[in-house]
Amino acid sequence: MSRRARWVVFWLGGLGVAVLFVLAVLRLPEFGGLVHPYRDLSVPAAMGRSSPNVVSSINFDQRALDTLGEETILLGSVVGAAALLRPSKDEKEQLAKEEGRVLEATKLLGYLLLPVTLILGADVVTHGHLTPGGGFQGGVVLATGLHLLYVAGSYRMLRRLRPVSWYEMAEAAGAGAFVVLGFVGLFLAGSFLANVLPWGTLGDLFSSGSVFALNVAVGAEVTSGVVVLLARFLAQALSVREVK
Amino acid sequence: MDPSWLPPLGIAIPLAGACVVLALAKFVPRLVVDIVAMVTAVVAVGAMSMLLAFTAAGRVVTWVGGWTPDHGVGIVLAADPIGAGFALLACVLTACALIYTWRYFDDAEAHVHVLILLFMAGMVGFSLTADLFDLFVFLELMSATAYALTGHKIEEPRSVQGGFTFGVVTSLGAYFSLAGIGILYARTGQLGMPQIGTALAGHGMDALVLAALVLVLTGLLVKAAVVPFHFWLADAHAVAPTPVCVLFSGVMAPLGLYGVLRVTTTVFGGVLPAASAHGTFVVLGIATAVVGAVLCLMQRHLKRMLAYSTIAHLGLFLIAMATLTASGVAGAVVYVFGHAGVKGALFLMVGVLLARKGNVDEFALFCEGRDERLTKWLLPLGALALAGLPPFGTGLGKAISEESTESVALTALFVLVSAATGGAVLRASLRIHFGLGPPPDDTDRDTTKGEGEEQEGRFPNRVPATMVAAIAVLLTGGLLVGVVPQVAEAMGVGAQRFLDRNGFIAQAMHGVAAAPVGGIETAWTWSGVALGLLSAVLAVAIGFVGVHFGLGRLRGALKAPLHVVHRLHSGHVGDYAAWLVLGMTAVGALFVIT
Amino acid sequence: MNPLLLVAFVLVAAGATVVVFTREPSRQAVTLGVYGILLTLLFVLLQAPDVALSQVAVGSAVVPLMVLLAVRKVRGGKR
Amino acid sequence: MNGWEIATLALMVGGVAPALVLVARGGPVDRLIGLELGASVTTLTLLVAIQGDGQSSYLIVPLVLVLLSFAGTLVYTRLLGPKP
Amino acid sequence: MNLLPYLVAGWLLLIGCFGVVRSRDLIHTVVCVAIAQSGTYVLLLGIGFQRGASAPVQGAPGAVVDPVVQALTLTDIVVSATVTALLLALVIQISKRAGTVDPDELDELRG
Repeated sequence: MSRRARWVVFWLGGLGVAVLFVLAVLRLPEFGGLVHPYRDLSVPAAMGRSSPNVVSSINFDQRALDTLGEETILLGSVVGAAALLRPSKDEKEQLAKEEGRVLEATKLLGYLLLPVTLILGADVVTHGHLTPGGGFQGGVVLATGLHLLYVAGSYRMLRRLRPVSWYEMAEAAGAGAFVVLGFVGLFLAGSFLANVLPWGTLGDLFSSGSVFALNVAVGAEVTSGVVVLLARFLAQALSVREVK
Repeated sequence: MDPSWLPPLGIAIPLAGACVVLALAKFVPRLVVDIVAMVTAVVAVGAMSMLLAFTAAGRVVTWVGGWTPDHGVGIVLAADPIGAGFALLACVLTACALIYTWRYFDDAEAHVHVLILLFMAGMVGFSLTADLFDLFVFLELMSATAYALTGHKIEEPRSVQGGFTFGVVTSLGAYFSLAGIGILYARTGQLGMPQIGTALAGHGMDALVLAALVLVLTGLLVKAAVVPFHFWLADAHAVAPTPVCVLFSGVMAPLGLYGVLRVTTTVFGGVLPAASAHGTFVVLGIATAVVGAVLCLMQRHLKRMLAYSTIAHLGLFLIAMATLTASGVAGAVVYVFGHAGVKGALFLMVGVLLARKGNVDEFALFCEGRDERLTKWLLPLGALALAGLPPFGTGLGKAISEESTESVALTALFVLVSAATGGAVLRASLRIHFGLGPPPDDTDRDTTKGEGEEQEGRFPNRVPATMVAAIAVLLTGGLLVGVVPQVAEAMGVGAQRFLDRNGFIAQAMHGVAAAPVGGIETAWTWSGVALGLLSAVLAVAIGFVGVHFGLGRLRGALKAPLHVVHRLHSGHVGDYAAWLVLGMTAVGALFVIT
Repeated sequence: MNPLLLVAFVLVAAGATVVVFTREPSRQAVTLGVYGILLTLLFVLLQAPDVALSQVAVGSAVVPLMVLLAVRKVRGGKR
Repeated sequence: MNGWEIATLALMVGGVAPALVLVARGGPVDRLIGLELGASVTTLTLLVAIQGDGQSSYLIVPLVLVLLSFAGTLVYTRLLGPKP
Repeated sequence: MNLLPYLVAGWLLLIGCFGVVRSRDLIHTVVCVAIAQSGTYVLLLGIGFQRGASAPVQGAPGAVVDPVVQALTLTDIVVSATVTALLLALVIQISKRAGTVDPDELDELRG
């Protein structure tokens, strides 16, 4: 289609969708209103199972199947992106001799922040059921922290400290642990992904039952998944070369 | 065992298998990977067969995580015979694709197995869930793995390009769906389909419900490749690895229609006038069937030809579903099952041609297939089955669907469209295997050629037994759907349960056992057999005429309009996004005026 | 409506517009980074710290890193 | 509106909005200045807003923002420069 | 004024589509898809907001905003990041194979 025709199609459609959307929005409940029926059900349900962070309780207990699906999307995308970014038949990995120089001060700061970031990430994962955060957020922070090695140091060092195939296994193990916990619920309580671990006291680290365990499993999966993902992107941009 | 275990198991088994494959991939030989994946698929087939058997007595309702309806939270899975049937279909086709894959990918790529298993988990979850947000999650799971599978042949420019267009269009559609789900949540404060359905029925129809309907349907219509959301399908199907095409055409696209029907009946059934849904879907279905059939006839790239024939058939399924009667839905589902077997077998046969000749172009392969023993006879047979030759499942499904429309014009459309798709494939087969007609004229530049596809595997001497087995299983499956009367009978019962909205809500929410339903007429009728034969004869006629007149001359007569149609299918992602937006407006307008 | 939220919503809408109208991808990556931060601010004001945390985690380093690596690879291929 | 809210508003209008303007023009490296400004002002804004709300558990957000925006800045400076 | 959050959400969805239609570079297209998706975050969180309520964390004494939409948005963000990664991976391969990332120059698939 010509550029002109494309715009005609888009503007006609966009106008219609905009009108429809505005008409719908006029009938939505007022922004900031008091009526939230699902909330009124899910907050007591979370409190009943000692999960102070209701969002985590919904993610890993009340609607755990959604999160299983979400983590599977992550797993599938990482595997898929890794497959798409594999070196093709006419390419191979080749490390460049020279890398960009990094200022000493940047390097130092990077190395100082590396442990801080890792600790913070671990904290976000393990306290997911108590405070804002959880497996996904913490996992991404952990993976990003690991890549400070690249941005502050060198790509070679990162590669030495990051055997990708181990991370692929860890990713599979994390996702597998989620499924296994689901099976545990099925066999012990007769219901897939049932919260079977002891609920404990509200506010304790080991409380809210499976939510904690699932958070850790997701944390492991996300950390290794993002590491694998970034590893493939880094390899493509920095070391995969066409073989003449 | 409690039947309510089975729906979550259908999702969990492939996930577990995928994790095992991924964890082992680096350490074990390729054979182990193949066996683990195969065992997973077979176990899933077993579980879903049991589920289908249990659904004969009613629906199997599972509250995941032990949250019962009195908590008011939690996700409910509800399997009725049609949902379980789709889940089983997904598992069976996955098993066939895995058999075919056994010798197909030369380089040991366990990634493919992991992705196919995750894709299966997504399809099973999509068929069984009765929660709207969960539907979105599984839709995304199907999509994300599908993009990666489509673009898997990274050495080929077309492959990655098709995967990209597919990805962008489907993602945009899914986000509109999510926006619709959000709007429904704002109105009702619920996410489960039965709960939303109940809450909406109390409010009545207004602009908000209409907008939510259009938005939610967008993502599903994109999956179902309904005109004008269909552009991505041919691009993706033409380039995806052959075993993956079987899954895409056989079950993923029809699942989009299943989602459309599920949402329209269960969620919006209480507020949307049946006439409005019927009118809209018939119009969309007719447009889809006609566009698919015309473009199918014009293709020379065999996989694209099959892809457009899928679009044409999707249009026919939609017309049958639009009746919103038990016989229409049952007919559509039987048609889907038969079509999955036949179309899957056809894709695999084209895959065999690709493996042996390194080419899927109708013109370039002229006379090249004279010595092919396998495809020489099976490909024409498959083409006739595609046209609806009794006693294939396609013929039975077509017959039930035609009767359900109660319209002469629509019946004629069914006959013509199915004959056109069968005729196009037959024409290609006559040229390739029998060398009939003059050598085709190769000057047209409007369509994609089938040359330059990467050769998938190399088997100069003999086609591996696993590949032949996969083809045989699929073709026999397509036949059995039509021959074994229990299949259609079960879907007849299933269709009544599917449309029994109040029963669905009562069972999912309050555990009320399903009321027994009688069967509906799903057996072969004389008129059905006659119309099936008519389609087959027409297909043969189209095939022979096509061989002799060729695309060149036919095209010459219709040059200007066909050129426009071809230019619309430009492979440009911006065009497709623009059409997506226009399509939403069109669907909204159709709902208003009908 | 609370003026804080009002400003935050307007900023997000403006930010998205700027990102879309920035044609050159490496410039767009930087703009995308700011857009992520604007979303974070909005989410905190909407009392959604969990979501804000997710947005920070994804939007401030991982996604821009992927975009920039893709840009680098694509530009490198052209040379 | 109390003092905290006025301060938050002032930071948003006087700090975040200009950062958006900065990031909307110029070459990639010019825009980076806008990003830097945006990240630091937003951190400050978040701290003030959270203080005003009295929700100490939210403080994890600016904390993570500081650490990751530092990592992000390193990413940009490393990858936006000329190719080695 | 109370419609602003929803209108912003709709604006983000449509401006993202606009960007996809207008794009001359596939990386730009991918980013625009992500922008369109951010419209759904804003819509969902806007729906769940309640004036004067606090986040659903720590057994807050007063009213809390709707936690369900926040859980949905979290899923949405994960989807966004992963889809972006997949699409970018495809763009990298397109640029290698076709030598361009301008959609106007990619005409392998047509008809």
